[in-house]
Amino acid sequence: MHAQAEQAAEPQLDVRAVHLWRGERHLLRGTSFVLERGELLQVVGPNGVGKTSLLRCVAGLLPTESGEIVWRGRELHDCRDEYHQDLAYLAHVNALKPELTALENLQYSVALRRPVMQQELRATFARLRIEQCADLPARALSAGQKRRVAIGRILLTRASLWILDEPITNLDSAGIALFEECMAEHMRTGGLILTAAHQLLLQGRSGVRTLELH
Amino acid sequence: MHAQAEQAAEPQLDVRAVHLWRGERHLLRGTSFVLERGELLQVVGPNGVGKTSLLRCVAGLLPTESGEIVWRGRELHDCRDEYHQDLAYLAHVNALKPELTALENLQYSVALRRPVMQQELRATFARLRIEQCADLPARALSAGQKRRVAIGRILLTRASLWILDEPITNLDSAGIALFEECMAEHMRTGGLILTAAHQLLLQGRSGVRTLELH
Amino acid sequence: MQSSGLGALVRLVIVRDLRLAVRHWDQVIQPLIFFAIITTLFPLAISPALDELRRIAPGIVWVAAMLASLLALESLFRPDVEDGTMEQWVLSGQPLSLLLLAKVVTHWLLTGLPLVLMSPLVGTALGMPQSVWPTLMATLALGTGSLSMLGGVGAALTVAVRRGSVLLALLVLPLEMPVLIFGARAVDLAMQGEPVAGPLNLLAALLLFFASLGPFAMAAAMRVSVES
Amino acid sequence: MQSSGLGALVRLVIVRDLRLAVRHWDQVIQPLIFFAIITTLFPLAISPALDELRRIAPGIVWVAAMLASLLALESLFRPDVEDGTMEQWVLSGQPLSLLLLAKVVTHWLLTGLPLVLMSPLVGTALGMPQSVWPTLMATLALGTGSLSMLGGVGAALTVAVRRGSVLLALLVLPLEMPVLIFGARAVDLAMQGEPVAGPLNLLAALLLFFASLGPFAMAAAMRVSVES
Amino acid sequence: MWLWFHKLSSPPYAYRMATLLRPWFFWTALALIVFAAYGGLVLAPPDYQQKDAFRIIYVHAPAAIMSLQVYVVMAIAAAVGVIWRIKLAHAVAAACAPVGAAFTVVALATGSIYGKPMWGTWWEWDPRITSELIQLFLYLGYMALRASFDDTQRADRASAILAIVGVVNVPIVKYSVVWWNSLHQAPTISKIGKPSIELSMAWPLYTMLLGFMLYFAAVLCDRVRSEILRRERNANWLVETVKTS
Ligand code: HEM
Ligand SMILES: Nc1ncnc2c1ncn2[C@@H]1O[C@H](COP(=O)(O)OP(=O)(O)OP(=O)(O)O)[C@@H](O)[C@H]1O
Ligand SMILES: Nc1ncnc2c1ncn2[C@@H]1O[C@H](COP(=O)(O)OP(=O)(O)OP(=O)(O)O)[C@@H](O)[C@H]1O
Ligand SMILES: [Mg+2]
Ligand SMILES: [Mg+2]
Repeated sequence: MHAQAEQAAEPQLDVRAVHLWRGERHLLRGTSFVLERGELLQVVGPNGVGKTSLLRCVAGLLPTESGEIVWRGRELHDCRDEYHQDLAYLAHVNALKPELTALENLQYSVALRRPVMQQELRATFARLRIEQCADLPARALSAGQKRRVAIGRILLTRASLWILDEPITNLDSAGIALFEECMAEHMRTGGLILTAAHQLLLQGRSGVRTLELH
Repeated sequence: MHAQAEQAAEPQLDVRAVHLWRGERHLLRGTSFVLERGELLQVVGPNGVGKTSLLRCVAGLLPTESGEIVWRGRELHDCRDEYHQDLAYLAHVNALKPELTALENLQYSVALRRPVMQQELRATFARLRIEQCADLPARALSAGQKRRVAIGRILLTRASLWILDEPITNLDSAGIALFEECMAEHMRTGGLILTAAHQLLLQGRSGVRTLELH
Repeated sequence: MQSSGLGALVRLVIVRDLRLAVRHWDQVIQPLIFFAIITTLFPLAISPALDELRRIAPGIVWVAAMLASLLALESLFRPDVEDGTMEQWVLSGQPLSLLLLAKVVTHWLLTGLPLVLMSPLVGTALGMPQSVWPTLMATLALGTGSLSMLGGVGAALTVAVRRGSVLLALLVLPLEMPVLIFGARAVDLAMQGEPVAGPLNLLAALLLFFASLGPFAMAAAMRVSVES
Repeated sequence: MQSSGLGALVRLVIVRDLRLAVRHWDQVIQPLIFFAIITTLFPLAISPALDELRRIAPGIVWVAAMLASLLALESLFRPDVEDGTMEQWVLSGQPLSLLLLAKVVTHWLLTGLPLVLMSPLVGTALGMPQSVWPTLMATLALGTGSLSMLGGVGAALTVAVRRGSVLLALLVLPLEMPVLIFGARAVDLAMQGEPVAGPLNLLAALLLFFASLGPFAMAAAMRVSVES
Repeated sequence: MWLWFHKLSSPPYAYRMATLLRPWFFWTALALIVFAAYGGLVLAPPDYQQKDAFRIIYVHAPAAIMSLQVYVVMAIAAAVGVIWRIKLAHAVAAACAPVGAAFTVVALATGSIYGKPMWGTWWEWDPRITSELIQLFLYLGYMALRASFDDTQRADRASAILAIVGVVNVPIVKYSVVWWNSLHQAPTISKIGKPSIELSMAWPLYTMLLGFMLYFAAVLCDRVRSEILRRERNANWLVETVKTS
């Protein structure tokens, strides 16, 4: 009972005073934030300020100098596997195999986490308006189409925390609108989103905040 | 005399009825345009419509099915080397060697075309606001910093025709403004620019046109 | 995840990699041809006389097997790391050691197994008597397994390093020496009609050892390679 | 561009590639160690008796040289093509054949030349008499040049192809056989105290032939590989 | 001459020619092969040294000679394709490879069978035999390279370069018996000047060779036809789309 009450009180993701050095540069100087269900936090700042680095730290891909990253009350490296099962990460690169078709790419990366059916995959392709690319090798796709396939992976993963590094790169305006809709839906169903962005998304919506790095 | 008059009359770059197939898709169906000194043509269209493909055709990196690409009155494959000496091409990828420093990267790619001095390189870094990155290995740069180095290559090449594929990817807003300024200057000095874009640049300025692909 | 789930996971990775490999018919026979070419090099470079060749045949087959395995190692993890797939695997919340083990098993299926199956043919061309076939195939089956395992650890360590291929060879080849020695020894003994149980048992022990420690070493090395 | 300009261009590419290579000191000695390891494998796999080794020594040295060259080929053009540098070269308006030739020369400086310099050591370890050194070094110098050239053509052809490394070996090794045959033959003759001018001349002729046609074949192949 | 060359290189014309000639080639080849087989297996006198085992030469030698000649045809077609940018020449080159590989396999297999009674082994690392094996690797490499591009145009140009470079192996196979003292038979039928073989033994050989050549031509016609069909499907569509739009 008590534990439950406490859990309800504490934030889902709590990043506390993270410090990070890259080479000679002190990149993150005590960055802290919390993220609650249904929230979107957009990390903004000029090129090279450390957005990607921060996202990689939070995803557990980069060890921090000091500071704590707490997921549902537990330190990150105490619960790495559970945390990662609840996490979907979109990097600057799309993680597609050029030789596999777009459909196979999606299938294999999702099936790594949960069983998935062909129809569900095709439905996602249709939702992202790339039905006609499903059976092309990823090598043949255009930059924007590749990005959409990568976004498809995020949607299908069914993770509650999305960490997205400049997700709308290479997308056209229809693609951006589509993706905003996906994000909004994820937030509505209690998901958390952390993105790095040069172009603010879903501005003015409740639960959308920005974190400025200097 | 006559020849000169003719040359003045005919456009610098003349693309006539280019057709291109990719796999089973008829991508470009008779695309034509001309480009004059001091002009910027932005190719727009949804993801996967064939912008990158068109740019690669014009750069001579993709053989077309039919159609002509004429540079200063001569067919492209009759004057490939001269044409390429007058061309600077920025692709979706940045063409940086991760192990070389940013400065070395720039130095080698520019020196391939003309002798270049350290000061000139450093001045370009300063202009692009990445002085502090000059001596870092390219691997350590952030996505936007890498893009700036690639743009530096375009600036230093001193080519009259720029072909840029989504040049502002990963740039922050200051970077975009800076780059617009560079483009404007290039146009002022009689340069030609052909870009693919999802976000229109230098809108409303004279000499700026868009070409919509379907 | 229960054990059936883990089995499914391994199967998934193996199927994926096999599909990547057999996308074109030609890619399946390539290791075979490569093995055949390497064994062709020696008679050309050394001497075409069969009874001279016969004496060095076990060595040739084994060195060829090692090099064929080594050459294919370079592309074991590198494409996955460079295109970001490995990062996704690290973040998948599934046991990384298992995923990597599955990849190594596929590597063996694609490079080791064909060698084993083709070795009698190559052996005959080098003048080995038919009586040696079982030993030859058994040593190669056990040995290439160890080579794939060890190679996997080396590949995971060097994948983040530029010009890793040479470094990989440097790291892996010395470690593979015992396998080579016992393997060639067993074939040699068999050709002289002597019992081969000794070196064969040693090979099996090596395989067991590498297969039990390898996956964890690989996973640890890969985490380091991906962090940057 | 005048000839002095072209010379500067070649120098530029060579300096760039050398700098890339020696960014870490350890990478320069890697081909050497690799060569040494391969030649060590044979005594281990075959038989440590020196007079038996001596007879097959020329073949071993030559096969090792071929494989060392092959292993390094994989990374000759691939990084440049994948990160888009090669595209920029194709678009530079400079003669592509010359740029690629410069790259191959660097490849030779980094993999061929060290082998040549180290071959007496390896030869001695395998029991070759000192009198063979000049022939050994001369054949290796001429032969590794041909290997680098031919390898360059193969690498340019396969660089855009997935799993190119195995295909590369498939394409290049058969074509390299004549080099191997003449090289090993010359060393063999020298060990028997016979004149070696014949195979040496043939090696030189092969080198000339490949060096004169190779750059154009490479440039044509590279244009195909970059177009996509 | 040039006009004819140009005409032949146009796909529709080539397609019609191939369709027309194919049956002629095929049936003549079949007749010649049957005739030569009869002559070789029944009519020719047994060799005083090799007894009846020598009769396999009527398959072996023509197949071996074809394995080299097909490669030369392939390399020339590839060179024509590269120099004059003729797609049809590339189609011819592509069609040659599997046929040539088949001839090579036949030569190797019959040679091995031949070798067992003659030399007492199936396989010997003799220069000619080894270089013929390399020839097979070259064919396989050519086909593998083609198969690894999914764009026909790129496959054409890349494989053409390989075909041209690989032609160096042909003289090596051809003259390996002369350059190295070899186990293998020195040239007898293809020797320039006076053939050192009896006429009664020779004529079935020549007939068989001619039959193989015509068979090759027939297969070539067949493969070129389907290559043209595969390659030109876009062109037809192109015409249609231009019409409708
Ligand atoms: C696998 C083993 C063998 C291979 C790969 C092989 C290969 C060849 C090749 C490539 C040729 C054509 C040379 C040319 O175009 O001039 C040839 C011709 C010939 N082979 Fe073989 N051969 C093999 C075994 C044998 C054996 C065992 C014999 C008989 C002892 C034999 C007898 C001949 C003869 C008589 C010719 C015709 C030579 C001439 O008149 O030009 N071959 N073989
Ligand atoms: N070894 C190093 N030495 C010094 N600085 C380094 C080193 N490695 C990385 N950096 C710096 O760390 C920063 C990394 O930034 P990061 O990639 O997180 O930026 P970002 O905010 O994502 O930028 P962008 O908007 O361009 O994607 C860069 O400024 C880079 O120059
Ligand atoms: N082999 C193929 N078969 C079918 N379609 C193909 C093939 N190769 C490429 N394509 C298609 O060609 C198009 C290539 O488009 P291109 O990269 O030029 O698009 P783009 O306009 O630059 O798009 P983006 O805005 O996403 O960068 C894609 O729609 C792709 O699906
Ligand atoms: Mg970033
Ligand atoms: Mg594009």
